Amino acid sequence: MIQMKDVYKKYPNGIVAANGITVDIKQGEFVYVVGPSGAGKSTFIKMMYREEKPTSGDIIINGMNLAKIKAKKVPLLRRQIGVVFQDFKLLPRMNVYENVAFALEVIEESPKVIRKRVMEVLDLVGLKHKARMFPTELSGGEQQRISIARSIVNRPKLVIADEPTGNLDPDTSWEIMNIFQEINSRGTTIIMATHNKEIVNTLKHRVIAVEGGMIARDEAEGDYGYEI
Amino acid sequence: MIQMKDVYKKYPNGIVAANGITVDIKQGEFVYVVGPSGAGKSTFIKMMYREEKPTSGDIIINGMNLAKIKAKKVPLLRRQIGVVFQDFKLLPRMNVYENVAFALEVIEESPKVIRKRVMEVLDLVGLKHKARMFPTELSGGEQQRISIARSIVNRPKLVIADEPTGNLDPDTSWEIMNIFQEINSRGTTIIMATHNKEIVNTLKHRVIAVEGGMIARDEAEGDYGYEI
Amino acid sequence: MKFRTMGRHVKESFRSIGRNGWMTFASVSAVTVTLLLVGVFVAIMMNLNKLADDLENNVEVKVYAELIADEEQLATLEEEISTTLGVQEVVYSSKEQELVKLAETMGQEFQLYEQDNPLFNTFYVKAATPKETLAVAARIAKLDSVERVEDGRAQVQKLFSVLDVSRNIGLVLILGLLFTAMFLISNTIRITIVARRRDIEIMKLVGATNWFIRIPFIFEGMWLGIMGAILPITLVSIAYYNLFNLFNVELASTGIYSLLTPMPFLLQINALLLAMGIVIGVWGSFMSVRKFLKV
Amino acid sequence: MKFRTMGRHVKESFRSIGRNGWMTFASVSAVTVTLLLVGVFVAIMMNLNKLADDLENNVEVKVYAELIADEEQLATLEEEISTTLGVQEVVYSSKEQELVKLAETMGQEFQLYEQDNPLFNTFYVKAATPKETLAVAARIAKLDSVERVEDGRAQVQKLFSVLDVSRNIGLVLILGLLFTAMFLISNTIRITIVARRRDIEIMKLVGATNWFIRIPFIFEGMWLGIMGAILPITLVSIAYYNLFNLFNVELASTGIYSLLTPMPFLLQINALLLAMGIVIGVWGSFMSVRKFLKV
Ligand SMILES: Nc1ncnc2c1ncn2[C@@H]1O[C@H](COP(=O)(O)OP(=O)(O)OP(=O)(O)O)[C@@H](O)[C@H]1O
Ligand SMILES: Nc1ncnc2c1ncn2[C@@H]1O[C@H](COP(=O)(O)OP(=O)(O)OP(=O)(O)O)[C@@H](O)[C@H]1O
Ligand SMILES: [Mg+2]
Ligand SMILES: [Mg+2]
Repeated sequence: MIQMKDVYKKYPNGIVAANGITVDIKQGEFVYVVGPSGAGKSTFIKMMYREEKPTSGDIIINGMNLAKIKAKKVPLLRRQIGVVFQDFKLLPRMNVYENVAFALEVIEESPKVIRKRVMEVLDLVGLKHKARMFPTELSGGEQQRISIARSIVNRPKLVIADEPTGNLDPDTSWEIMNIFQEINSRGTTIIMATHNKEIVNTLKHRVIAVEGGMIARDEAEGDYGYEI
Repeated sequence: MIQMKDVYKKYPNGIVAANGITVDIKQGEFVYVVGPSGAGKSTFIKMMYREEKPTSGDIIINGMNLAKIKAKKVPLLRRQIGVVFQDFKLLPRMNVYENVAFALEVIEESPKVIRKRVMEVLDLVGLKHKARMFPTELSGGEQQRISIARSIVNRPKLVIADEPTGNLDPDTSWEIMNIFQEINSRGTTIIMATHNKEIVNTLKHRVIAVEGGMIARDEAEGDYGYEI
Repeated sequence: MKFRTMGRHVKESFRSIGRNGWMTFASVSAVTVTLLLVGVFVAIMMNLNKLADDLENNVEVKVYAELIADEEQLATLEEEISTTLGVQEVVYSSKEQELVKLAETMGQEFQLYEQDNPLFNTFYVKAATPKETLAVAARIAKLDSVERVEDGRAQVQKLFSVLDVSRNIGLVLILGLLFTAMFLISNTIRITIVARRRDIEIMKLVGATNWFIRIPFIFEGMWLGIMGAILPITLVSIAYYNLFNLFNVELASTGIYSLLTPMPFLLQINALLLAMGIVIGVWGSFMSVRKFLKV
Repeated sequence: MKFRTMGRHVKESFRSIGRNGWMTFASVSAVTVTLLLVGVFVAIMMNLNKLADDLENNVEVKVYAELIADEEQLATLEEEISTTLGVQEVVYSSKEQELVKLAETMGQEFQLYEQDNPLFNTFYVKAATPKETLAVAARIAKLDSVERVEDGRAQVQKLFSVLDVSRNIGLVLILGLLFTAMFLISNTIRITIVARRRDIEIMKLVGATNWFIRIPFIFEGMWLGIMGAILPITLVSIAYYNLFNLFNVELASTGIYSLLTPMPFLLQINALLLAMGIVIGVWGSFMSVRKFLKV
């Protein structure tokens, strides 16, 4: 599903955030991306839905080569990927319902389907009762859960989550992990950058450790590592 | 140092985020604030530096009654408190150095002292080499560390941190905790909302658990609780 | 794009108008103030232009009949003048009438010369189009029984060139004003959209196509333009209607000058204001959003 | 506030100008375009006003001397008129000169009346201030050897009222334009500051006082105003200087009309533009920041 080959990313300010990454992720896998702060996890992830373009190297998602894809095709790529952003990226002038519905509106779903699916997914993250509130009226963790709801509402084949439990208490974190487990078991590929050692060590999956823009470790059924 | 009495906070949308909170925190204490997502931790904290005004009840910080304080005095209050915001609140048009320096500029420190202290504190959070970068060029965890640096740069008597390790890997989290321990041992009061069970259970301090806007538990040397 | 999506875009544009409260107000008021300025100046300029036209249309050729011409010859001459190419109107004034006129301006003493009237029987001729005046004068000069033709060549040409210059200046000013108005309005709209650049970026990251993002903004620009045009249209109409009633009677009494009648004129100017509002609103939105779609 | 803090604010305002690139450009160009408009219209209006003044100053009283008055009496009369209160200038024109003038406008036939001239010896009198014309005429009418005084009462009054009305309209237009310009510029500045409301909120949360936040914004507004005034000042100066050289010679040849000379006038208009830029910039920033300081 995802192939990266010799991917190299240098930001305009000179920082090299991906320094020759080669990786192959199969359909249906569940992958943790771990590593210290500033290691390049978010950059690694952002290149998959083309928020960032690699400076060199090939990235092939679902058969599309992101290095060669036309700008017009990018929305089509992004609709196949659900993204939980590290900074949530909720639309401040839309309420919770509209924020989640937006991901379905762009694929021109019928209003009936939209309503049904949005309410379902809001229920799943436990925020159905806050559908009419605006992002500024939510706590940090609630905003994060809206971002999660939006990423899964259009049932994408690939979910990319950047520290989806960073602002959540352990209980809620586990509920979210259960949701991810569930959709993963239905065949969705999940890539999740995380700092949550407990989750990584308990719910065993493939672990990719990024350090200084390079893949330092890539283990199926790995653990978090980095013991103090 | 901090006294709250029957503090009640109802947001304009009708949500009651603090429902009769009475608490007393002494100078030099280290307090964890825990609780599920949306419990009212941030609201509890925001009322201390008057980002939010309580609907009723008294809050006395350092002898100032926040319910009666004049708008003109609020900046003076805030200068005595270092705040790590859950959403960082960095100024996007200022670089890292300027963001941290800002907290010293408002108290009209001399440029020499500013330069020295800012560099010191950036070194402490491990980001001295990124002083000239802008917040948008930083990773989530790096932004969080800048917010931490800014909160302690003017050596306040009270540091309030809202999930200061939410975007940090365990190693970096522990480094930050060491800094907090260090300044706490020098007499600074620290109030820290957190979801990090490991830290709370390892580094024992007073724990205040908030649930549904009320204090559910308040233990000296407590632990995180909420076992799965 | 499915049809219902268009409905969604319209709804979205209304919602956005409501939720961007302050920004909407800023844009609408910029449109309002600018269009009001445009309306007032265009109304004034077009009326000045009308007055200039009236003035120009009032230029006459004075034809002196030969002193020896008798009644019959004068009638023939009048007939010939009125059939001359380019003549619109001929008015006859006998030498007695001329003397009365002269006495009116120069003093009653001239009435004394009634018996020994030194003046000519005169025809006042108006050309169909002011610019033809000189050609008409030349043609008439060739007719029988004409003593002399006074086309006021110097005055006529001077008047025409003055009017042409002022009309051109007026046109340049109006065009400058229109351009300025366009710039200011689209500038304002652009800044409000820049303030929402993050929204646009997020939408793109969630998989929206450029058109999906653009269309609600374009509708929004249209509503802004329409809302901003309401007040100028109302105020200009009311003000012009009242000023017209106040001044036109007096002006019309001169027989030469008149203001543009409200009916077609107000329709034209209001159409201009509305069109400007809409076009700039739509165009301003379109151009501004474009900048941020490259995410 | 310590002195060095002021230095910090100035530095900060410059930095902000640079870093807000697009917003700075939008504000400066709004100021530029608006002030250009103001400059052009004020220049035109003030010159039209000058022309109206010239016209008004050219209103004369025509004094007809009695037919029986001899040379000596005429000299005495001229002397008396010129010492009459409110008289600025007296020009004598004998009846022969008057006939020549008449013949020039009416036709050479009038020369025939040379022997039997029906005209008067005439004095053309100009009042020191145009409004005094009628009073001056009344005073002169009481002098000896005066047959009749023609003050063109109707014409003079009509002219004055027309000029007054148009001057008032001009004033209203200019004021309207100034107001509009103020509104548009401060509106633009306001939106750019709204876009930075989050910055202001954060600064307040970090312990900045209102003045600490406000002062850099005020400086910034000042720079914006100054930068926006540069181009209008340059263009208006160059354009006016050239137009003046182009037209004034021709106009001055009439002996009546002239344009305002560039030297004091351009200084005035440039001072107005600069002052407007600065005042609105500062005021716009001040007012806009105010809204967001209540955190
Ligand atoms: N837009 C950008 N422009 C310039 N440099 C950037 C940008 N984004 C990230 N960087 C730099 O690239 C490096 C990797 O950043 P990245 O966000 O990928 O880290 P991360 O592994 O996600 O860290 P964290 O766990 O703190 O979120 C960092 O050093 C950061 O400063
Ligand atoms: N500005 C606001 N307006 C309206 N409601 C708000 C606002 N801020 C917070 N709330 C509501 O108040 C409740 C408590 O929010 P708060 O941010 O205090 O929670 P929290 O304990 O910090 O949660 P988290 O761990 O997710 O950050 C939430 O239900 C939230 O929806
Ligand atoms: Mg990251
Ligand atoms: Mg919180």
